[in-house]
Amino acid sequence: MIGATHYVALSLVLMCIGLVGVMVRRNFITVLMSLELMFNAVNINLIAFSFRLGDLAGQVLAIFVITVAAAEAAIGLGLIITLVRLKDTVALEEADEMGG
Amino acid sequence: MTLEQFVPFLPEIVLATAGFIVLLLGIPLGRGGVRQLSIFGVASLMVTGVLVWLFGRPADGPALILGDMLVIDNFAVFFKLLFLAAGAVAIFMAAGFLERFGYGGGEYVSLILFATVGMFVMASGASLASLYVGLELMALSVYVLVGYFKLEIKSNEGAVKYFVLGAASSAILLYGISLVYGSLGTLDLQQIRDSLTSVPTSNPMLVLGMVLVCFGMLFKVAAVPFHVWTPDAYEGAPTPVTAFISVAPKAAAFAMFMRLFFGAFASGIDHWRVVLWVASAATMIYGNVAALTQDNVKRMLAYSSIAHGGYVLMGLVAFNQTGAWAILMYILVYAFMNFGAFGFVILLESKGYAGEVIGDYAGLARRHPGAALGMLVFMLALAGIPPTAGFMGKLYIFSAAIEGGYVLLTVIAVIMSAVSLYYYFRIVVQMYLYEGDEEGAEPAEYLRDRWAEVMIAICIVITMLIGVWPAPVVGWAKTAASALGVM
Amino acid sequence: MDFLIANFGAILFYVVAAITVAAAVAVVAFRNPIHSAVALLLTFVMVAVLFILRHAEFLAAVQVLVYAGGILVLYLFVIMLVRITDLGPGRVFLSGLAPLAILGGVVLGCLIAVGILLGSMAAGAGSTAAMTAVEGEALGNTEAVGWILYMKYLVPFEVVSVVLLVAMIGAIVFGRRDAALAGAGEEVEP
Amino acid sequence: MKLYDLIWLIPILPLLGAIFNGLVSNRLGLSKTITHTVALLGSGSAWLLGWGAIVQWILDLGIHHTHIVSLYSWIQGGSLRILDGSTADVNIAASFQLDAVSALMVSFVTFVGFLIHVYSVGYMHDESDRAYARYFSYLNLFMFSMLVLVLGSNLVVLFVGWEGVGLCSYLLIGFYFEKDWCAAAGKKAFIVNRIGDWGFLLAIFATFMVFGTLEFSEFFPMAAGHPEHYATAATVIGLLLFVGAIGKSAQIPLYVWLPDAMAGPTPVSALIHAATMVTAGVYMVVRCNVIYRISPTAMLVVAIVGGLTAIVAATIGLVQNDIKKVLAYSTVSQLGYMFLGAGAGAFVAAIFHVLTHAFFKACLFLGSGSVIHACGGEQDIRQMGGLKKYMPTTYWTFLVATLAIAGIPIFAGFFSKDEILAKVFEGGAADLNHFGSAYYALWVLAVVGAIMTAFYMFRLVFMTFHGEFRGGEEAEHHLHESPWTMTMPLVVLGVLSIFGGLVGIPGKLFHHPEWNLIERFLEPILLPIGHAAEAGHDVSHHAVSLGLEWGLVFLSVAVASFGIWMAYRFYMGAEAMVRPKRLAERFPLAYKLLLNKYYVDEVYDATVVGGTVKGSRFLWEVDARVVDGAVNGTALSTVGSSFLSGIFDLRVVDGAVNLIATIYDVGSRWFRKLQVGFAQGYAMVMVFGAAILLAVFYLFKLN
Amino acid sequence: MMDFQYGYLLNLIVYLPLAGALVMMAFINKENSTALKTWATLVAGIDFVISVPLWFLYKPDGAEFQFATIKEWIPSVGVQYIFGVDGFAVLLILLTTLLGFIAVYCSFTAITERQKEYYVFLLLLQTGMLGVFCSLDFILFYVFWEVMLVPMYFLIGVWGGPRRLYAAIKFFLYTLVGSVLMLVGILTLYWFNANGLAAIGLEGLGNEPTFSVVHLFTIAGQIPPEVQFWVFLAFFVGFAIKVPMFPFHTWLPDAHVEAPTAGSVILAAVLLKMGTYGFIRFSLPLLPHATIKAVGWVALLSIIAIVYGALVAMAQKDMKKLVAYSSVSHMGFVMLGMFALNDAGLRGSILQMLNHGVSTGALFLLVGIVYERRHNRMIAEYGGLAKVMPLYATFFMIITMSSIGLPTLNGFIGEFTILIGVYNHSWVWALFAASGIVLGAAYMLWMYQRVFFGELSNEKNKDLPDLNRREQWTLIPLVVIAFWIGLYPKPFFERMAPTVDRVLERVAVAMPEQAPTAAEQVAEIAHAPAGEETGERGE
Repeated sequence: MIGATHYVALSLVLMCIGLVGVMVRRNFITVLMSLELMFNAVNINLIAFSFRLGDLAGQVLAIFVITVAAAEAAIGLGLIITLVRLKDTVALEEADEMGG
Repeated sequence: MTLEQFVPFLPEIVLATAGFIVLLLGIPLGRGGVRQLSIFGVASLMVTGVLVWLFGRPADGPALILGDMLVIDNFAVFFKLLFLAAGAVAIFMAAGFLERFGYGGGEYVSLILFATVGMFVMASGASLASLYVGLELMALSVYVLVGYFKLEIKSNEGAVKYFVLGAASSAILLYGISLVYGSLGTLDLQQIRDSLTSVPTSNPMLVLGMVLVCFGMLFKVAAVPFHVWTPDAYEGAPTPVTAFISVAPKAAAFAMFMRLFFGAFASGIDHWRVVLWVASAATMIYGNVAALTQDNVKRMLAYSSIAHGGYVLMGLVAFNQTGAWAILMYILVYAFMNFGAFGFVILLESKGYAGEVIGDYAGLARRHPGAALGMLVFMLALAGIPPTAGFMGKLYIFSAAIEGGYVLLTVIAVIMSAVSLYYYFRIVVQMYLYEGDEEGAEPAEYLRDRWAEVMIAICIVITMLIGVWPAPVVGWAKTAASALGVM
Repeated sequence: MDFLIANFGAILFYVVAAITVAAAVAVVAFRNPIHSAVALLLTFVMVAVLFILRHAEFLAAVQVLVYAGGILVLYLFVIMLVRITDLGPGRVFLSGLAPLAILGGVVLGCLIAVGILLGSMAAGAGSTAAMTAVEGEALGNTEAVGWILYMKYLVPFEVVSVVLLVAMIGAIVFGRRDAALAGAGEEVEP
Repeated sequence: MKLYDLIWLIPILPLLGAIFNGLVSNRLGLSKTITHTVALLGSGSAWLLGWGAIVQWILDLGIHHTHIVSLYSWIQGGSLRILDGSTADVNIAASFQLDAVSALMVSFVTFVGFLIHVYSVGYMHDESDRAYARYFSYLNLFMFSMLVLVLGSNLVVLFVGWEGVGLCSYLLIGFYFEKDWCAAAGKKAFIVNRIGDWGFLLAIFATFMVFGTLEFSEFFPMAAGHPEHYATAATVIGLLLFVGAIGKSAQIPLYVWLPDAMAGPTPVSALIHAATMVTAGVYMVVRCNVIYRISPTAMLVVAIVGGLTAIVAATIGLVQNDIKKVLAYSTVSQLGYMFLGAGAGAFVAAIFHVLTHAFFKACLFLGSGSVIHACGGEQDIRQMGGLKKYMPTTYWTFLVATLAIAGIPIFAGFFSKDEILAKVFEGGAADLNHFGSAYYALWVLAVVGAIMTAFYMFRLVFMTFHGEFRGGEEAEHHLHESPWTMTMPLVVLGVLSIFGGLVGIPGKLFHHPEWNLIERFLEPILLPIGHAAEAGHDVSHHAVSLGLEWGLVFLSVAVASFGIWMAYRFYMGAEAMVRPKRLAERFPLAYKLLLNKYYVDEVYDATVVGGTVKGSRFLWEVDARVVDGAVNGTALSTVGSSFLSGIFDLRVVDGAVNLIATIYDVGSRWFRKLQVGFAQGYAMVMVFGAAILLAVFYLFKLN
Repeated sequence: MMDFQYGYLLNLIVYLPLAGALVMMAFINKENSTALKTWATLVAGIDFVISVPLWFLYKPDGAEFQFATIKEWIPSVGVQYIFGVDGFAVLLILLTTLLGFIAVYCSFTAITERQKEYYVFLLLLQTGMLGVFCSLDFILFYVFWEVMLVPMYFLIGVWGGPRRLYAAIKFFLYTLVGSVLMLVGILTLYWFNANGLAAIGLEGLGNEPTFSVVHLFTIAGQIPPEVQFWVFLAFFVGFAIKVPMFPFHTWLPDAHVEAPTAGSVILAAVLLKMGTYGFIRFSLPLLPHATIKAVGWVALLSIIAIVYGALVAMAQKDMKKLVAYSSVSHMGFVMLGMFALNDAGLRGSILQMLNHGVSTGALFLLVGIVYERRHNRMIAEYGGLAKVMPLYATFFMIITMSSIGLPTLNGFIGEFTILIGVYNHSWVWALFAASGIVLGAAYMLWMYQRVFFGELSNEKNKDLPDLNRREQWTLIPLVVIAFWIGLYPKPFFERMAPTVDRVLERVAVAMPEQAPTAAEQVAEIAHAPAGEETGERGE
């Protein structure tokens, strides 16, 4: 019988993939995609739980998450555009003016 | 759901609307009319303030409104007023700065207003859902604000870093929320609190959820090890924004932090206290020590604000009534002294990020004694030297920690606050002990700007006032904190 | 055969899950962002399927619409816009960091997993009961969600709308080319 | 109003003089006349008042009455729990007391002091006005201190004077401060004295701890009342006090400062370093005779130190060629005799010797002063000779004084010194405190010392006044007798050196003990100890038969004459100066040893002084490096991690003065390395940080 | 326990300099140096004048704390504004006001640039120091305690010598570290008196929380020894750094050497007393058990300080450094006398504080005078000064003598009283401590000899002008006091006696045999306006 546990495990895997993606990719766009993966992972969790608990709050929250994710995507892409304008690159780690 | 129910929600509505209007006004005005927009923005903030005062305050005890999404209590009021003040200061301080750098004011002001709305929700959210969206609203606005000087590489870079890390961390936060939801079946803080008293908090998944939420919050308050975004975001952001985000979002984050951990997750304290203890100690040490060798004032203040976050966390670790109101007190004090300090950075900063290096302050006492004196006051306050407000803030935090019995933590804290004096005084040394005419020194010119100066003056007055006569503020903080009903 | 029927749900789940994970990995692994985008699309869809498996049809719809329909298109547009798709051979990953990063991710994952597994073990018994209880009726249907969304979660909903507004502003701020500003910008360009 | 109620005024009068000369004439540079008038007024009035007071005291109250004048309560140290468990108030009064011994001291201190003031008028006349004023203010100040010392009615007031005279001697030795060695000598004197004072202070504390009071009139009776009860305490106190005395009265091992002290003007040497200050130690021991008498050990120590000093100083004196150095060592040696006497229980004799010594030694110094004056500052007797015909007065007075010190009968020195020798011998004979043999040994030493005394004193006389002048032509022209202001005191003192001794005729030799005025006069200060201890007293009477006593007398006369004869053989007539050379050649080592004063100074410099200075330098290094470093080192804990980064060593090697800053600096930079500068890096920091936090969390949660 | 008569007096004394400074900031043009000097002198002078009445109005047989003021300050946390002084504090206040005045007066010609700031800081410093001696509420005390640091920092940092930056920050950091730890101690006491410390399971007394020292005195007896130990440690670091005691003294030489004359004077004369004041006012009465436990160690450190300080002083080539190290030695005496924990010892140590203030203050003035003429402090640079500057030499001699404890001068009374007390406690200590007197004479006289005696070798010194009238007047008061204390210390002893007795009573709590009686005494002392809302619950 497939329980919440399976879903949670899956979402955890997705989460980690997303996290690793954020860390290893140089291309800002792909990094953004990885972020989306992480949000999806969360959503899987929420849905699984809401189903298990027979409670809709989870789903509602998931909707918010999706929306927010969309908004973040928009801003992120905007940032990419400026980055490209200023430095003519989409390589995230080349934004390293500051540090230390 | 009747219309009357929305009355307490009025402030948020007004603010959002005002933000929208400013945005629209801003489009035709383009780069001009910053001042007018600022006045409009601040006016709307004031109106909101009045509304908060009229409808925001609970008639009798905390009240849940609008489907238990928001709670109306003194705690929220305290923070809301703080946010409003912060917003106003940020807008007024920015006006001259934006003009100097040739950026339009419309988006800026509206973003500040929207961010304020988000923080309102964070401060008064009664459900994980509302808290989360509030958080995101605030965060997104701030991302944009940080990147607002889109032609400055640093600005953009700061925004990028802040954004990427912020998004990741909010995912973590959400993950935590989902776990909590999964194990308790509700998003409403009140219910969470109640069920936590019944459900054994030993449930690892639940506790893990709390811890992940805690991580998310720690990111927002820039606590080690989630502080990494801070220095770059602060340094990169336009200075008024830096001032704003170093104060308001941080305060909002702490407000949410307290809502969650003094309110909903209170009975889980024994599980996550250790995390906070470590984070707090690490933050204080890291922030202060790393700040010692910073030559860029904005960056130094960034580290210093990390460190201050650490002090505030002590209040959470202590987890007692004193801690609760001490945090409020500290945040309030910190808001004004930090704003003041950044105010001078703003006044000294001209295009090309001149005026950010410590050397730029050389001999300020000679050329502008008033300014130097003001800066001195803020440096002392940040270092926690009486009779400034900074000391009063620290006093209560430390007091709370001692009451909690966390002597070691307190000792770390006091030692570190002594250390912090060193880097704050590096600026003082430049201002007073150097003449500014040594070879190789080209001190930045001090660009007069009435509005900013008035704001700074207000900050000075408040900083000194609280330092000398803190009783009333302490009173408010206590009433506000009591709304949380910690033990 | 009977086995298949008996455990259809399970099998389906495993298959879908496998595809999801594979797609996700592909997103991270593909060199060309466009390919990654396609893989991402696959992931979204699969997640939507999982939603359906958990009786969240409405959400599944939203997922497909917003993500696949909205966000992904946005991505593709940007990719085209910036025209810098391929960072060139060997410059896909932060080669230096990659192993460390994976290690970190895995470690963190495991740490979290520990918690969750322990947790679900602890709460396992009760949950199955709850699930079976809600098994029957049509849960997660659009109207139910809509109802609760507008009755209870109105405030967050409103706020989210503002969030979108802010996103829009962000897009404006970052996207707008401003000749004058550019002029102003040149001065600061080193 | 009786004069003896005004004894507090006796010190004050010179003080006024000092203040006037110091503040007014020195600042304004008033003429010498005014200066020395004031000075003489100061000391003279003190003299008159002193004698008047004493006379009235004797007449009205009698010598058995100790008259105490308490001015005001000075130090209120609160109450302390003392040894016997009771609590006593530390309440020290500024009070003065007039009794036999202080009367005696006052009488001759004021008198000799006055004479020397007079003398100085002549001696110092070619100093500049200011220097002149300074000199006299110092001199008056000294009178003040000395009188406080002798009049003080408790240990603390005594200590005030004690330190005061130390200060004045410091100032006066360093009077010619332009000369480095004078200044150095002054400093040396003060510091060596301070070492003594260290003992004195501890003695005071011990006394209070034991008796709960510091007033002589209170704790002497207590001690005398229960000798056996206080015996141990008395030993401690007595020895500590004696440490003070050693310093002040230049006894072994602290005598080194006195010869150097001759750097000061000669009158000063006469007054301070011969007549008065250096005898303060003796005075103190006599004053505290009760303490010593109930503590045999202390007494023996006093005797031994005294005896050794007497002989050692005498030997050194044999070969010195600086006229004042010779006198200095003879002073040391004479002081040794005094202590020897005191140590043998002859307190009266000791004081008696102080008195006579004051006369003849002052006379000698003043004489030498007038010689030096005549020879234009020349002090080497090898450059003198035959001065007899140029300065007869000086010569005769000098000769008289020499005879006195040599111990020729009817001269003052004879009586006192003989008294001491006799008492020491009796001490041996009576097996005093069962240390008989020790006292015999000391007696032998003393006798040998007497020979030497006679020898080197006459050596001095012969080489200075007889034979041919060896100072060269043009020096010879300047030779002249000194002005009356200088000769007058000489004469007076000379006379006193002859007849001064008559106050202490050893009457018992003629079955007339009452003839010995001084013994009768001082008798009251020798409180009877308990009841058994009369023994100590009786001994001196019956232990030695009369015949033997006479024998001793003759012996000492013989001894003295022998010494004189030797000196004559060596330094007069045909073979003058030849024999000594021959002797020196025969015993080169011994000669060098003596000539260099046993190298004691060198040894001290090498060990004590050098040691201290080196030690302090070393400590300073330590302070600069280690202590500072250690304190700063605590910062290590803050950033111990930073040891890993090589920067750290580099910094330390740099030897940055401010280690703490360095360490924080390093730590700071190390921390900043976390701030790698690009987003993914930050993400990793966060992830790992989170992992660590989680791990910590689990660790704490699982237990 | 408190007497509110003339309460306004203290406030006046404390805040007058502050007001003066503000006025100066606001109204006096920074170019107009005469006006600045006159005003500063005026303010400081008046402050001294109005502080003199304390000397006469203080009633030795009266309440423990007189001229008291009590106002609510931060009621919700039990922070009160409590002013009040006992004889001990009165003496220190007079010392402060006098030396404050002298400090202003002595800098007329020494300070030539940025005079306005300079005098402002001097006056602020004045307020800070006076406040410390007046405050009877821990927070109030702490506020003043730290306020003091800032002006001092600037005095050293702006007008100091070549290494001033380093010296200033070192001074500030050292003292700050000490005081923040002290704050921890204070808070521990505070919570012990109230709810207790949760996590370490320390039960509190459940009293109304208060920082009022007068109240905390009443509960001193009930603090468990182990708590006392830690609190004592915290206090100790704070105060010992200020004193400074042996291992913590390294900031002193730097600060002294770099500071301008007035700075050194204030530093030596008053700031160092803060530490010892703290010990006597807080550590001893509040933490009797810990105190008695600590006696041995403190005594050891003090003796080391005495000998060590003297020896290091001997090695110095720089006059100011020498004097600085001599302070270390002298303060060692003060600490030793204090921890003899008996009447004489405490009285002596209090008196010695004043003496050290007077003598060392004067010494720094004197060094500053030649420094101002030659801009050089190296002993080697001088020699034979007595010839060109006889008056200067005279003053220097008098002060030297006072600092090496010559009878009839103040130093002797202090050292004598201390040592008799110390001897009473342990003769071994006295043995070592007394050696400090010998060494003291050694290094002071050696310096004196090298500076004033010998050939007038250095050309530059040939025509140094002697003291001018102003310089004389800065020194004369101190000399007069030196003689006054030396000849007639009675009034001083009278005024400090009550303090000493009370301190000893409170320490006696920890001595088993007297415990009950002493406790009762403390209790009945405690009935005071300050204690009223809390005092009763104290027992």
